[in-house]
Amino acid sequence: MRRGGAILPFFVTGCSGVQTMMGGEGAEGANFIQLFTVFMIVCTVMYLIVAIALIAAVWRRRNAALTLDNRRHHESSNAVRPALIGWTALIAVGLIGLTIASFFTDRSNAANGSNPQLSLTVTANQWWWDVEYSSPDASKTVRTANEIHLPVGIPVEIKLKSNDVIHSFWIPNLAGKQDLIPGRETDAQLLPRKTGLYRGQCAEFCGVQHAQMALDITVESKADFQRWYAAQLQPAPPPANPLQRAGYNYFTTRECGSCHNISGTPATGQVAPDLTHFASRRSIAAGALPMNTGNLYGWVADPQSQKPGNRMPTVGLKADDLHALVAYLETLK
Amino acid sequence: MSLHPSFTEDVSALPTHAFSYRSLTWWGISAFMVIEGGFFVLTIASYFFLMSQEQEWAPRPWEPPGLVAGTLFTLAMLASEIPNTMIKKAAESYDLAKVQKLLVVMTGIGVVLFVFRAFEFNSLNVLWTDNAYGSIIWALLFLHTTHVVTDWGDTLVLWRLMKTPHGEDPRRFVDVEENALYWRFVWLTWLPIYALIYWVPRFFR
Amino acid sequence: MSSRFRSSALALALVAALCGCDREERQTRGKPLGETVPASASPDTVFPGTGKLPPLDPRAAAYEGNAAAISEGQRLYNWMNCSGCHFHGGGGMGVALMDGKWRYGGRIDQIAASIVEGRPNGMPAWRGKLTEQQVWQLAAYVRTLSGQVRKDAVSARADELSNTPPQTQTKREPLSPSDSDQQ
Amino acid sequence: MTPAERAKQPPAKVPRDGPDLTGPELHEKLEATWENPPGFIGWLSSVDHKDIGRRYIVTALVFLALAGALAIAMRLQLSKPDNDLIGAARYNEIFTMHGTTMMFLFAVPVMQGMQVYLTPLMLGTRNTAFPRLNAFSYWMYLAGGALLWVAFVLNIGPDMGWFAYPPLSGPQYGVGKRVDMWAQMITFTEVAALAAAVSLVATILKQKAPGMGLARMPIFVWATLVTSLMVIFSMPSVALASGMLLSDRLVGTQFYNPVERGDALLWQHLFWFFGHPEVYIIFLPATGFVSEIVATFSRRTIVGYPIVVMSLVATGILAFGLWVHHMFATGLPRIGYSFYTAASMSVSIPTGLQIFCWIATLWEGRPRLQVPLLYVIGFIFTFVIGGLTGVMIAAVPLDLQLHDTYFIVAHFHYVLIGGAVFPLLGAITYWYPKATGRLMSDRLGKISFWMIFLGFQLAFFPMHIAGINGMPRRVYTYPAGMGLELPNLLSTIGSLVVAVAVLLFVINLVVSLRSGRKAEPNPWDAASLEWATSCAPPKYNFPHLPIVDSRTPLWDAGEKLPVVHGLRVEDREVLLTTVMSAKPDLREPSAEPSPWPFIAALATSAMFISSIFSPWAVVFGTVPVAVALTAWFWPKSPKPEREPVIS
Repeated sequence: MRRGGAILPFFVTGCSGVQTMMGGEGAEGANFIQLFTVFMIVCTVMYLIVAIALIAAVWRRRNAALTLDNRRHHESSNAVRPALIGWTALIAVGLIGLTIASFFTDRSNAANGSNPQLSLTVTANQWWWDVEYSSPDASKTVRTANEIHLPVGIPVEIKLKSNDVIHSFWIPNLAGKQDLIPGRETDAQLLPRKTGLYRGQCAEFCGVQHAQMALDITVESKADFQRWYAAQLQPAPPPANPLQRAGYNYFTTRECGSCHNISGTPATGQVAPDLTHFASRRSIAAGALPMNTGNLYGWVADPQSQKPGNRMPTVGLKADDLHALVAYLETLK
Repeated sequence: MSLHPSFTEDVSALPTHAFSYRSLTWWGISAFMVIEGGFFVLTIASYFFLMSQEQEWAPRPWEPPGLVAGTLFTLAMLASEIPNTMIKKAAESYDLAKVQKLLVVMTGIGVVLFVFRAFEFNSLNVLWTDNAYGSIIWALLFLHTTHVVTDWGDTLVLWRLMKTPHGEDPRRFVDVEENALYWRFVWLTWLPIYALIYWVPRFFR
Repeated sequence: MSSRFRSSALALALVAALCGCDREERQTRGKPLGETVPASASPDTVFPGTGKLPPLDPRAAAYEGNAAAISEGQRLYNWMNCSGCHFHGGGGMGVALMDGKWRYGGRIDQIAASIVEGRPNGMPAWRGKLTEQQVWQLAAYVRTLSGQVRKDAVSARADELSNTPPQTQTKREPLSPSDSDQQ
Repeated sequence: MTPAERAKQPPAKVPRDGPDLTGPELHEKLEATWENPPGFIGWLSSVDHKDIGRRYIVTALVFLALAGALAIAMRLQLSKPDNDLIGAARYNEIFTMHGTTMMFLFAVPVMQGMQVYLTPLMLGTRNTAFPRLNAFSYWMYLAGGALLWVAFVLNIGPDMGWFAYPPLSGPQYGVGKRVDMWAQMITFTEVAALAAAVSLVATILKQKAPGMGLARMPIFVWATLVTSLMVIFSMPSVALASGMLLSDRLVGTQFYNPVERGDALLWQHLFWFFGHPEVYIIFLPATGFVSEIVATFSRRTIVGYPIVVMSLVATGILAFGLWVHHMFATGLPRIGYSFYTAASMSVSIPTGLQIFCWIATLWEGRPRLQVPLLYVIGFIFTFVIGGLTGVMIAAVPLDLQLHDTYFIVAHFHYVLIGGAVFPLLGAITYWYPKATGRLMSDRLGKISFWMIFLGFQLAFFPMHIAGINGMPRRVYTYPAGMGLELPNLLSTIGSLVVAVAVLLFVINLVVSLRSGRKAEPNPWDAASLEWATSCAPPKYNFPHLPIVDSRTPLWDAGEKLPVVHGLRVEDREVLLTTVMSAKPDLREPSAEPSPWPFIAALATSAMFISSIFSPWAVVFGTVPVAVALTAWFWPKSPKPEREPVIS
């Protein structure tokens, strides 16, 4: 889908591709590349005209006499008027053409979202994403955080809300952005066309940790998606060994459970990310750290040095409790 | 000076003051009226923007503002245009004694208006902290009050000024005339605000 | 302007910067700590009429009147559902927090102790459920409900239903510890 | 004698300029009338537009340096991924201060400073229409800037971005006094900008040289008129928005609280209704600079004067219809998208026409490649890129991707630095001899031009790529492995080059003050009236006020400049002319120096600043303000009308 790539090799150098406008893995993202290419061509032509005219104008009489011609300082040659008319016409035609191209792209984008077959709600918080796959059947509702799984080729409608300040929902590989505004409900339509792992990020400044408010997107086959969904519906597995049990006890009776929820346990906090299947995610703390044991230790021990200013306090865990908690959290696949 | 002057036109016979748009300060006052009018227009735009968020206006259970004080204020405001026009005329004919007398009248009218205005704040039936409706109603009334206060202060100062030997200076009559112009602005802007504070909340619920 | 004027202005600015305002500084670094009760405040010491109060806990200084701490406390007040009983300070199931009457003491460390220990008749103990920092932040916020804190550290309202007069206008209620008998 | 009789009196017999009173004798008398009172108080009391303009420009350049230093700090933090040179909270303060300072304390004031300095000279008058208002404007600006920066130094500087979107800037999430400091700084700068704009509009409409009808005004004056009117129409919007924000934060109004039926988007509408014209308030004076410089250095009048003027006016009007394009991502009705797109793009038509006229002027003329013209050429090369990326982001489908990314950062730096700062640097070089009497070093000027031009491209072009590779704005760090390392490193290097170049420019400014080549009255052989008086101009600007009968008076005058005579020399007096055709109409007194504007500014500052802490300050604070204003407007003691007759 990298149609723009042929024309704009410069723009795609060095892209690893998880968070780029030049990905085009979604219908709207692909439309963007097409339209952007059209604009680039037109704008480049216009720029070259201006640049060449400017260079020629300065170069033309570089050796002319340096005196002011008092009699004729206001006269212009006959070429100015036709050139002006031509230039105006060129701008007008160019702008009309670009507006029309933009109009049709917009129509195409609007059509993408006309018939959604999957609906989810993303609620932004300082600085993480609360994700809920709603279903008329309450027992089929899945709640997760900082990750979205989407089946390929299926139009999705995402309802967007905010619990605090204005954020912006942006997965450049799939589509343009849409703000999440407290007191309003907005929505975004996605039509992913290619399986893959992408990254989204908050695009509206939302406070101290705006830079680390990302979102992992997995576009997968429909079968994979359904497998994932079924797994998400399960409650968290019970702890299997004494260490995990100690972590479970700490989590459910102490500070952690005041804010976090783990389905199937007494931890029912609703103000922080749902951790029921935490260990199956790709990252910790809204994309701040890749998911691995080392980062998990670092995060749980002192979240404030990993992502200063975020809402998770540094508890000051004893080493035993830390080991136990991490061991338990890693079971939450 | 690089070029030698060639004396082409003598301007010493030109007058040193004039009324209306020939005067420099008229342009300054007009510009400030445009600025403040801009404030009012934008506040009114915000009013309608916030109104569009509500199903009814004033939103229940809030009652629309009581009419008495606001209407009295409006009537007094309209009546004040009579002495205001007289003062403008008197200034344009350099009638110092009349200007001095009418400035006292205008200052007195201002005091009456303040009394009505105080009761207006008391009759809004909503606090600025209650909701956005209350906030914008208070904002409109507050904004307009600042204008009444400003022009009243100006009138007061002019009244004192015209009693000094400065009152003999023809240029001061231009000041008086422009003060009268500003007062027109103050009461003209009040009329839409009166409708927005007192009547629109009655019609849209 | 003389250079002396400029250098003295610079010196002033430096002095100002050195003794600067950290009352708005966000404290992001949590301090690792053990089991914590604000040390000086236990039910014995805060109960009215039992003698002199111990000196104020030194940790209070970092929270009392600190805008960032108060703001965090305000959020925790909602997050931990304090409003479920105390409402927005007006009281309901729980006691009113905006009237300056304190059965267990109205100093920030005394309030912190009340949060940690819990109190009879329904106030749960938050020991171990909140970190010490969070408790202090909550206590700092609770103090603002009765206007005990400087007005430039509080905000007029939160983005919620308007149910109290703006905090910036809250009158400072005199602290009166001994009204408990009447309640 | 009644006032009515007094008004009809024939002109008093007092000393007047004319054939009988000219040359050194006139100079001595006018100098005595127009000079500042002695000492520090006299310095504070100055109402000379040249003093005020100079103060504006110097102060704005200091703020440029401060905000530039912050830019360097940000670039160092972003030079590599996951850098921890500057923490998140501090970085947010820094970018907020950078944007706020550049927009409110550098760009608009420096343009107004240039306008205040140049407009009366270009119009051939002695001072601005409201000199005391102008002085007040400067002191308010200084106080607002000082408030913001003192707050920053004291660690209570704003941290929510220069756009201050609630709820982030609101009472719940904008913790402490940070946002209040920002919002009150807005009030200060709005008052300052509005005051200066009012004075400029009245000056332009009423104090043109006799014969200088609207169609003969220099294009820079046209640009000043349009931008001043834009200030008048747009600034109330942000002042209202920030007033509502302050009242939300301080007295608990609910304007932006969605739970109480307020709306966060109300802020965005009001802010951008100001914010978009703001861009043109910065850019249009720059087009004025460019038009003047192009004409002078091509040694011919500008091609298509009416087209350039109409373009200015059209841009000024269109600018008020475009604010929505800052809000495409907020979920506006889709039905309007194409309309917004077309409207936003249409503003490129007048700009395209202006660029045509400048190039045509160069084509038709005989360009001299001196430093001011180099900046203009650099401006066209750079600005057109910014304009074209502007066309891209006018298209909704493109903007929804590009919005709030580094692509936008690149776009508006191309527009604002390329479009406004380059012409400004050219203009400073161009008018420096007028203000100081000496020319800037040409060699140093060329070196710093090339360094700024190339350094700028290196700093900002890679930001387009960073944006396309998915880098959002206003992030203090970014992860490795997303293709962001190289563009960011190049940007950092480029920004350092620009910093060194700007330093060279400043060195040039300072050194030339002492050792630059002495300037003739008209060192560039230019055509407009400011070059008719000496470099630097005397306090009274012109010994005799010139008469104009073409757009290029100095090129058409020949050996002798036609002037009017008969103005008082022992009292400050200016000549008023009619609005459209500039016929002499009145001689009005011009304000004397006074410390009251300064005192009024102090009183107003005290009221504004204390209102952050108590709303009652609005009530009690008005008393000293009213006292100061009364003293300011109280006329000086009436002099006896009849003075000794001079022979």
